[in-house]
Amino acid sequence: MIWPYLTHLLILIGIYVILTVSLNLALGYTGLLNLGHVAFFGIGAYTSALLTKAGVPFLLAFIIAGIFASIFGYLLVLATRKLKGDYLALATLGFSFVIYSLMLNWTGLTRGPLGIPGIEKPSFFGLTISSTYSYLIFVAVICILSVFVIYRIVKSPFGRLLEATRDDEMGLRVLGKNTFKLKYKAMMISAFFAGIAGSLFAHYITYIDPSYFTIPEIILLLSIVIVGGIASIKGSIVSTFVILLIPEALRFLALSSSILGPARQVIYAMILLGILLLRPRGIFGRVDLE
Amino acid sequence: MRNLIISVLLIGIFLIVGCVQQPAAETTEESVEVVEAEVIKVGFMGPLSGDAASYGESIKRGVDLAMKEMGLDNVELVVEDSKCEGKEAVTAINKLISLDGVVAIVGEVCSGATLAAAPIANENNVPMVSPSSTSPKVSEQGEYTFRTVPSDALQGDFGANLAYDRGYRKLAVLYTNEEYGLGFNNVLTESFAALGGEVVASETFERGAVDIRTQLTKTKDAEPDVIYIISNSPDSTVAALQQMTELGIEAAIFGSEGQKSPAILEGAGESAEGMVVTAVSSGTSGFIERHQAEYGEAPGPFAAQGYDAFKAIGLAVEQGATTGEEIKNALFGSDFDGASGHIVFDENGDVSGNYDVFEVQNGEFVLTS
Amino acid sequence: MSLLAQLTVNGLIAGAIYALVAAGFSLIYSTNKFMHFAHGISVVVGAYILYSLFSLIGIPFYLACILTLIFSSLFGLGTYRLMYLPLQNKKASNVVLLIASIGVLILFQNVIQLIFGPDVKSVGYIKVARGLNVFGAIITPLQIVIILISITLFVLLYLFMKKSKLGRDMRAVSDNKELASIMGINHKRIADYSFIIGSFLAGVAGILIGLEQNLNPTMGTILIIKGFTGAVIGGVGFIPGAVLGSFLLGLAENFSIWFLPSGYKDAIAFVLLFIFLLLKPTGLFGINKDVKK
Amino acid sequence: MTLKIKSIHKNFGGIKALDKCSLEIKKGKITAIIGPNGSGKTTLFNVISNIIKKDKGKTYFDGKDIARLEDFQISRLGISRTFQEVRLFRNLMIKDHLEIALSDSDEKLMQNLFKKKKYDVKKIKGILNLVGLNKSLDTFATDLSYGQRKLLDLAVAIAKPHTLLLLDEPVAGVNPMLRKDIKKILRELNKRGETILLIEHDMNFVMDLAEQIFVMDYGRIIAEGKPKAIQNNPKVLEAYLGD
Repeated sequence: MIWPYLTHLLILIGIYVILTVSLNLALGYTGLLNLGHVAFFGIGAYTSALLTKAGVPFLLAFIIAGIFASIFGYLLVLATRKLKGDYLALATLGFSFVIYSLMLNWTGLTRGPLGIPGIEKPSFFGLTISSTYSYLIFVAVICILSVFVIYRIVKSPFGRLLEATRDDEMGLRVLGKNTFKLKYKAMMISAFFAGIAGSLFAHYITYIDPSYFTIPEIILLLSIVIVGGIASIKGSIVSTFVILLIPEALRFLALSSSILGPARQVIYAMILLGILLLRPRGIFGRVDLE
Repeated sequence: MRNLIISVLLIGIFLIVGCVQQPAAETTEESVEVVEAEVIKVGFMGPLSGDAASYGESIKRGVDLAMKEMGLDNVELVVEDSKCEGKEAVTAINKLISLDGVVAIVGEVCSGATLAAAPIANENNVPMVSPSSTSPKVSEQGEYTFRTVPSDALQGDFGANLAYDRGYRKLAVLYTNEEYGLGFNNVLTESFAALGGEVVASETFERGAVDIRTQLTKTKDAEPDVIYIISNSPDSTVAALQQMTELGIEAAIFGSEGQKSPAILEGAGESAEGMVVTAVSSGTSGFIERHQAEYGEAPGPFAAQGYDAFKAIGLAVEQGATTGEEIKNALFGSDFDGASGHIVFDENGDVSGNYDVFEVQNGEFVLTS
Repeated sequence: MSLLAQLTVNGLIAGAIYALVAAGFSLIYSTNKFMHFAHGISVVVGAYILYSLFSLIGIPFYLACILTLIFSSLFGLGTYRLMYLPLQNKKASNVVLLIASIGVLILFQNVIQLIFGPDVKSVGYIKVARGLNVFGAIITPLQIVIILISITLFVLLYLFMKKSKLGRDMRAVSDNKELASIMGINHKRIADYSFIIGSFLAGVAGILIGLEQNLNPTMGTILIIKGFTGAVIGGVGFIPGAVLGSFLLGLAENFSIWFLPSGYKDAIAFVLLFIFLLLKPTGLFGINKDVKK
Repeated sequence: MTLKIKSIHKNFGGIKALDKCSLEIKKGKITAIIGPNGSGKTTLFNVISNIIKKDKGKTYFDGKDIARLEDFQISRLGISRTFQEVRLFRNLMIKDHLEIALSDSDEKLMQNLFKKKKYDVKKIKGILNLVGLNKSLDTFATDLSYGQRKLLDLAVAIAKPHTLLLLDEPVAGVNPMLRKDIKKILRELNKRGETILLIEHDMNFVMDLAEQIFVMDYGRIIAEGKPKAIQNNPKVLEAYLGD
């Protein structure tokens, strides 16, 4: 009777693979140290939830969620155009907090801390994805498509220019390339996939509130990409499995319930630090940022 | 090329897992159920780490006491830490239902987490009895969602009447900016206004915030005669009470039952003196004595409700219910005197709201009415 | 009670607390060029050590304070030597060090919860009493002490960075590590000192915050986020700037939620951070180095 | 192709990096700018390619005012340049460097989405032979020696479609043997009609290579003319040997 639990985990992993691979496109391949990826995830989730609540058919809401997130992706790159490195990271972190506070306080639109319960299951072309197994297949298809598209982008001449932007932006500009356009395109693609991952998440969990899209989530996404190895799609996929399954494995550790909670967190932190010490560039990492 | 093969391979197992066991699962489910009939597993889901951990532990003590007293040898408790967060609660409930095969669950503690987990409880016909999720929204989550704590819709109204009857006309509210705080605040302010009182201020703060000075300055400026604190974060409540003393705010202080916790008394000291707390019954004197005997301290917040949540399930099991559905039906029929008062579930799985009023007198919660 | 005065005082109190955290963080960041998020937990460790020495064991207060400062300095040095140095030796990038520092934060936050439990603890050296009325605003003696200490911290840090040899060496290392080592400055030793002094400041913050507020294991995260926001606003290159940036942050937060709903309090800090980074990425006083393309 | 600069001013804080600088580059000639360190040579290059915004003055390329263009737009007009310290793409191979320099479009996402990375191997090999860098196309830039990195830097500048080549100290820190090769390469390029403007502070490297020399000191052009005239111009000696 392990399948439902495993299916649930695989659905979450599928959604997080889309999130981390798309984050890697911006962070690992283009060198944009983006701590605001979770804001696109949240924007996608809320857009999709609110649109379907307003009667918009699921597929339309799903695509709009991605597009809406990628518009914010463009705005973020436009606003932080002059920044790089740590300063860009700080600005994007500021951006994700601003989005979080809007979700929390704009009660008129998002019901604020009350969140949005009862988000319906996706239905398109007459079939409704109700059981968790069919949802798994739906997520798997979207996940494979997303990873394939990002993989193609990275292996294309356009992807080569992204890597050049990461390694030496000035050196590339002098070769006549508009690196600003390259950066916002990369960020828009990355944000688009985060947006549709948000929609998949909202319609699976059926209840979202702002607390899903704040600090712990930012840390989780960043750790997965760094542990997996920047600029390595395989690294992000494998590390999503590793980082999400460790806490699950810890559930089976026989701990007395009084120390259960903190003890698991201690073990999780130690494993994370251990991996970093063993592979500072990440499991499959071969690229260093600066 | 190698990378592509590996990544597609890794994701490919989704498909296999997705398709392969779909038909298979239907057939094996019944057979597994029969084998495990002897040991009945009951799940516990609540925050055991993070800033709401003190509630989780206090409820857990109530549940353990009930289990010990009922002495059901064929019931096993499976504990999961869901950190009062929606995503954790969904993962925990999935694990409890499908992996441990629990047939009933005590949890979750926080309203937000209960709302996230409720659809899965209903989908799998596993009744969920929450000892402390008081958000009015929980009543609409289907027939498998119960709670042994009255909805805020009732306590908000009760608190408003209590303040009004004691002659206060200018109310200020200070609440945590999340599900519990906002839900309670909406009901409280509505009822107080309906009674003819005036709501002069309604300030909010982030769970865990410890600098509430400016919110209190705004509140003091509005010159309320009573301030109602609604918070499920003990650290913030202690900070608010101390800063009220520092700012010399004279108004009377009321608190929702989240404030009835020994940790707050210990942290705030004299600043909590005179605070009136409307709380769900913290347990009959018998329960309090037995809790004192067992743990050497008075019951913490929602401990009595945790006790009753488990007891309701335990009684259903004693009457021979083994599957989730049978327990659910038995729960609708439960009618017993629990630690927090008489337990009868209405059609939404809610219990009627009987509240006690406590007042902090020289460092202790004293029952006043 | 004049409103304006009370708001200013609230802002100064909040700012002073952020400044205590920001000062140490900024010192470590500008010398080592990565964000030592675990600085937040050094503050909490300091506070809990004071609590155990003074409230549990009963050592006289001032002796307990001295021991706390020593312990928290060693804690910071230990984090550097056991975690960051090995990673730096393996050429780990700053992002990896950032994740490692978050890992240390999570690790010790939960170790403290294992040892002391999740409940609120209070040092209880100073009784909570009605504040004094200063120019129409209410402020407690301890809060005045905290503000004064933060201001002296600004002056000390300014003198330390400008006048002392160690301070100048630190500025040299932060400006160009290779160049500094050519000129005979052993940058590892300088990094050691930066962690010792930075964590000493965390100890000071731990003691004062421990007295002012109650302790709980999870308070480190909020403190470090506000502290580093203040440090960035003040300009991370100019360490004393962190103190001024934190005061500005405290004042902005308290004044803004006067007319905005109080739910936006944390948002204000980050909107400020965002605007500062766009308009003046080096902060108020920072040096314009390697920020632009 | 003509490059004309009229009375450029640029100060950093108090220092006058460029002070009323004017010069003109003639098509098909090798022109050199020499002068002691810190005389403003590199700043002049950065002003021409608009990496640094000038305070006052005009810059014209083919008669067009290029002051308001972005650096990549100026590059697209046909100005290819190198930097004082070699700038290469740390994690990319030699063939990637040259392929990026060769093609101008590549930024278009949609058409490129399903195209594999293609390499015009013939052209790349041609350029590599020209600069005498015979390393496998798949070597990473970081695995090259300093001299080889200088050659790759030169190759990339040549590969980029251009009508003017700006070289910032092409032989700085290079061993004498390689210096001769680079001189031969520059002569070969010039023979093919390329216009080269180079910065160098090594006097004799420049003397028998450049047809036109400008001498800079403290941000000002203090002398201009044929190599011979420059060699015995008192002001030049004074600037170099220090007064």
